[in-house]
Amino acid sequence: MSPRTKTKATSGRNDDIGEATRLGLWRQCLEVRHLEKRAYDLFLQNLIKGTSHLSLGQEAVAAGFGVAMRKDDWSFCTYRGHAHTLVRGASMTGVLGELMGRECGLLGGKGGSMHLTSVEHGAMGSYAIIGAHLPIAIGAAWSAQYRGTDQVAVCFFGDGTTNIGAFHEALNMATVWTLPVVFVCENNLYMEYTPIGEVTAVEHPAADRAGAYGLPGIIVDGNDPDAVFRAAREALAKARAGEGPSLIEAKTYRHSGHSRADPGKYRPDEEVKAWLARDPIPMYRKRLLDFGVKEAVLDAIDAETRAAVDAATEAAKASPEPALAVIERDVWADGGASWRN
Amino acid sequence: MSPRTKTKATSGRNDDIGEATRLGLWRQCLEVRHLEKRAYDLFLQNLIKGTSHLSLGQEAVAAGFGVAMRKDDWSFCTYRGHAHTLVRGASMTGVLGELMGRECGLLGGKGGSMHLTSVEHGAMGSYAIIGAHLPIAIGAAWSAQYRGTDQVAVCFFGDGTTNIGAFHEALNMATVWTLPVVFVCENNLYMEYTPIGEVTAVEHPAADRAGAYGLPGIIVDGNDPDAVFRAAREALAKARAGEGPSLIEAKTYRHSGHSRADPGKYRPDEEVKAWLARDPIPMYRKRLLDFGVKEAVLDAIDAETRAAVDAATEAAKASPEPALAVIERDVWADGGASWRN
Amino acid sequence: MAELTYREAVAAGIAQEMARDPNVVFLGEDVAAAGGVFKATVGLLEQFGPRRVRDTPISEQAILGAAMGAAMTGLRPIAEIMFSDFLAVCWDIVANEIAKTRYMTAGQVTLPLVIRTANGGGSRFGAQHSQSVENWAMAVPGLKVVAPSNPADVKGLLAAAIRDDDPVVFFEHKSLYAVKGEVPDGEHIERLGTAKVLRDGRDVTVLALAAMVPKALAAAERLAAEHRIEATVIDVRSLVPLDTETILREVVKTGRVATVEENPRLCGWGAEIASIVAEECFWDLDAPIVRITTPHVPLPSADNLEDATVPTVERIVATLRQAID
Amino acid sequence: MAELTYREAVAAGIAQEMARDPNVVFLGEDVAAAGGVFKATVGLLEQFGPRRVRDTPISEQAILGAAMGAAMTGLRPIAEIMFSDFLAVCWDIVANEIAKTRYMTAGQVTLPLVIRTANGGGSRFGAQHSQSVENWAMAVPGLKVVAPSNPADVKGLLAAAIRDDDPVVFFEHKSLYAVKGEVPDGEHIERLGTAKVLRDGRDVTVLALAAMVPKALAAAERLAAEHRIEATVIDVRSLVPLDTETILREVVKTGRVATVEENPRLCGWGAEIASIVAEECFWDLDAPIVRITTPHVPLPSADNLEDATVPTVERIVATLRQAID
Ligand SMILES: Cc1ncc(C[n+]2csc(CCOP(=O)(O)OP(=O)(O)O)c2C)c(N)n1
Ligand SMILES: Cc1ncc(C[n+]2csc(CCOP(=O)(O)OP(=O)(O)O)c2C)c(N)n1
Ligand SMILES: [Mg+2]
Ligand SMILES: [Mg+2]
Repeated sequence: MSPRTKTKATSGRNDDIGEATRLGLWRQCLEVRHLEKRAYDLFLQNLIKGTSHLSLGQEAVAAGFGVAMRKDDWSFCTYRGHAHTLVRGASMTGVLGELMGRECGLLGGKGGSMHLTSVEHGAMGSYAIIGAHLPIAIGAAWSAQYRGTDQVAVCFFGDGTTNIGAFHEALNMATVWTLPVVFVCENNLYMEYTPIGEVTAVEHPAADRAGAYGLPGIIVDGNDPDAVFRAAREALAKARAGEGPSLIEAKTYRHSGHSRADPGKYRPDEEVKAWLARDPIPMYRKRLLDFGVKEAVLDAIDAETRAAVDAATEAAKASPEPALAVIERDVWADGGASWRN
Repeated sequence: MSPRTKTKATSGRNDDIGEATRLGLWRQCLEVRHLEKRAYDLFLQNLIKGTSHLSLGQEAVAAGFGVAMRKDDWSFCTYRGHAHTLVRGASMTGVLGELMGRECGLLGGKGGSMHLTSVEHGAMGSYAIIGAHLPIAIGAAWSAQYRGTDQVAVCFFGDGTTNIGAFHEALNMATVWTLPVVFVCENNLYMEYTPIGEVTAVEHPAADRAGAYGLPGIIVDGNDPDAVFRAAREALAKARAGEGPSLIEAKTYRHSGHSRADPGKYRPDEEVKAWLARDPIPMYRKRLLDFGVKEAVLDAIDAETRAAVDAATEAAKASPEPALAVIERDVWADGGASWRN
Repeated sequence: MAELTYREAVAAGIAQEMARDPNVVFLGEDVAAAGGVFKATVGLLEQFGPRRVRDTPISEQAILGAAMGAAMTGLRPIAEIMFSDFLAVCWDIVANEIAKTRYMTAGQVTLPLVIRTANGGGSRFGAQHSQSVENWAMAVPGLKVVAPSNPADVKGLLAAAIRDDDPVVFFEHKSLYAVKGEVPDGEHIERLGTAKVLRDGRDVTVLALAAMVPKALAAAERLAAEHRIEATVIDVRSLVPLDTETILREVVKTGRVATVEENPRLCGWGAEIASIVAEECFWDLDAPIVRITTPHVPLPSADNLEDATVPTVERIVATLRQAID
Repeated sequence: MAELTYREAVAAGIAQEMARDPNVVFLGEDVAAAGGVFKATVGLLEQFGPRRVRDTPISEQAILGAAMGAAMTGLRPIAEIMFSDFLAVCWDIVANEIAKTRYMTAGQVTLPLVIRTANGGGSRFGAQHSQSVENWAMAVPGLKVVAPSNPADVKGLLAAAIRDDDPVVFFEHKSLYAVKGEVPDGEHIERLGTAKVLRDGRDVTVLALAAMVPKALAAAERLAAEHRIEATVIDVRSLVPLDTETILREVVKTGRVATVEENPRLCGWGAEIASIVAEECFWDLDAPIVRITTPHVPLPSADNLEDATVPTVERIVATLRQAID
């Protein structure tokens, strides 16, 4: 099985992607970058409790899909899902508020960092138990197929997730039912602290398994927004055309530890250094400059996204704690929680 | 992924298999055949209640492994496990008695047809929930590896089982830990009533997935005891040599329905006819005759196994129902069932 | 009124709702072409076609995941898990995903879906195909739990479950599939969360579920005929929501209560009801609360063993006589 | 006596048994090189090497399957399931295989294994990483169920679980990992199936488990100091086997009983105990049985919400005051 690598050379400002789309990618990368950094700061200030799993370093994957997806497509992601939720258009205040356990949070403080959801933006949930959302995503795809819309479900997960049973069941059924779903494995080389290579029978945990589901093995450079965007565009088109699922492995790296408290010390220094040198944000900035985009344009977007994060931070801080009454709300569709009459 | 087919032509009476071993294969095929037919008769006589899943037509798989395995190897099988339990040496009376719910049953009437186990013969259990015993088999293999014995665990399952999560988890971990385990998929083309091809993303449900676990795809003719024996011998040797797991897909067909009440009407007549023409027992008989084995020798073994089944039937019929006292026995290792003091 | 078997009532309930609402879809292993291994869904494929009635691989997580994903995007799926024992292979989807998602998302997600499954013993299938696990589902906040005892309730409660906007785990009892009963003609729908008083007595209130209901009724007849003990018998029908109103009212009337449970003893549904009664009707009770359950063991397979393990009419009679003496 | 944290006591208990018995092996996700995500197994890899202390893929079914297969062939595995919520992804192996195999095989198979898992709330992790599911395990015949409340019990009960020839699900409480306590020097082993009376009172018997034990004790102190109510507090420690001898003896002494449960209400362990008390101590009770539980909802994540959902000292005090008035 030789996975085919999808990083076609980019040609220039007005190629198949074009400047406007690239600025969108740039903006989404920055939104994620700045928001995640802020989340980390707020955690250090003890304003974010619980856990949180940042996408620093992995921004290009969320952005590439975020820009390629249609508004009415659906996304499903993991506990490491701030990025994927944001790129669908969810409010920064809602995201930060939820991390801080405030009333303004996307989930009113009931879900927390690992469960960000914004149904109105098609962000159909962040799932904290490894693997579960892959079968759930195929259900959304089935629903689109059944109703004859051409919506697509996109499902993001990590390299470690490829070793759990639900991965296998979902991939098989997606092919058998020719479902419009795109599975995106963000291979950041590690589970929590264990290198994926130590616990996986194949080199490319997703791509080398694609054949087991009748799919081509696709690997993209997950640090290159253009590469991800192109792969996303192709897979989405395939799904929309009724040609079934895709499985894409995006190679990337997280800059910080697995979760809030983890300094990531288990990773060799040279490895970290090599990947920091491939930080998607300066790399993409350089490409855009090379293509002739004005520095001022890039910096303005940078400034705007920083300001947006600042404003969201203030709004979230100003939001009160949730009212205790919500504890017994919304177990059921009638809004309540009673299990007896 | 092109699975390699392992059905080397057999050369003759004294080739790498030899007559003595072949007579062993012949005997095991007949033991299974006659016992399974008897089980069916007893079911029609209402002496076997519950369900039962026969291996009629699939005898060669159990026999090929039964002869190739060492006494101290371990086998794990499914609800369709009478054959696999018998070939390890478990008593026919114990098997029939268990099917009939008698005290003489292998499990004293507590397990039933779907759970035949004979630990003293290395028959480590029949598992009735799809997939579970694949991870369990890797545990036995791990134990052999840990203790430095060269025992091997062999795990039998059906084509339908390749689509459940536990399959994936077990195969991956077996390779990662280089465990001495042989996975044997008996592809009889059907789940219960649904053709495997309708619900599987690849043509060969096991072999086409082997690559996803770093293993070669192996397909054997599951109706040819010699072919199965050779594949078994090779995989067992590999495992014993510390070279890790194998996944073998044996193509075969069940002559009867899925379970007791199923007439198997969902299968096309021509398909059934074609496979009945490849019935492993007359085919193997012909091969042995062609090799110059005397008919009388083959018939004597046939008569002996029939007589053994008759004797076991009588013994099981004569055995009483289990005493009710066993209901509250053997939940715990102390022999009891109490959950309080 | 037509006479239907319990299994025919399953198909009738599904058909009624599929005919009514094009968003109702049905999936499971061997449910379409084969009509289900218990033949409870025969005819649905023919009536509604392969787009709405779908066979799946042996992939219970994918089945329930698909149901959940479809429910959250506008469909009303019914998923079959062939035996309730197999809920264990997809318990994460049931207990962690389906049950919790509405709450975690503060109501953003609605999950109108039904998980149908064959529950209970009596078929000599052994410990992995005979469990009564209604208490597993009851223990998980976010699931509604229903277990009908007769064909009319199968149809009416299944229809109600399909129309309900919350996830419902619908336990059909294997040993009842062949039982016949009158089912109202035309559209039939019951109300979830309602128990039913089947027999009125002054001496003791007996609470039963699913296959224990006919046994409790038979025991009540015997107690009346042979021991002049008059039992009220309640078919609990729904564990979540629980009709405590009916239950507590009847318990107070008799001052004595017994549960008849097929689930193994520890943390069975009867324990929960007993604790409610012991807290809320303490001063109305004239005698200890009695639980008649399968002992806390896996279910053995031999005829005589299985029959003696699950509560029998004899055991119910004997236990109640002793409790009332 | 050395002072250890609850998490250090985990490693100490495992180390004690691994040093003693070469058949004890340990596997789980991130348990070896990283010492566990809760740092409860730090040092074991260094002390016992990678042959005995093994990191696994994210494959919970494979982890517990491997433990079961190893146990049935002579090893004594300890398997970690990182969060108890994840038991749902391998519930088939737990509830259908590990729990039932000895019984189904009429004792041919012995399964000396321990499943360690981090249970309970208090960490703002949200509904999928905070559950108390000790009642799930209690409901399954064939599993022993232990949940220690302090470092000494962690070490002693874990050692006992490892030496026990039956499968034990060992619930460690996340919010207790940092708690310190005296642990006896040298070999320390407790007896499974024994509750412990931690405080003696005449007015009410309070039954608590794991993280609810310190809360029940704090509540008892407040009740004594502020309301002259004297509570007996029992650390139940083991749900299966259940030390009904100690529990019923103490309940009879006070005539009043309350459970403090972190599991959500329905079918919690307290329901089972309430039903036992209501059946066996009916005539000794002076007041209704009271259950203080997490309400029957998934656990919310925000600080104030989570704190108010799980039983608090205030709620225990208020409920007991009202019950005793
Ligand atoms: C079933 C299950 N097992 C274990 C965990 C604990 N866990 C959370 S994240 C994680 C690592 C996941 O690795 P990967 O899939 O590569 O995603 P990444 O965190 O690298 O994005 C683990 C083991 C879990 N949440 N669910
Ligand atoms: C988890 C689970 N799902 C469904 C079943 C019901 N079931 C029993 S046998 C069977 C078909 C299995 O097909 P296959 O693996 O091909 O084995 P075969 O019966 O053909 O030998 C099914 C679906 C089960 N026992 N366990
Ligand atoms: Mg990763
Ligand atoms: Mg098959």
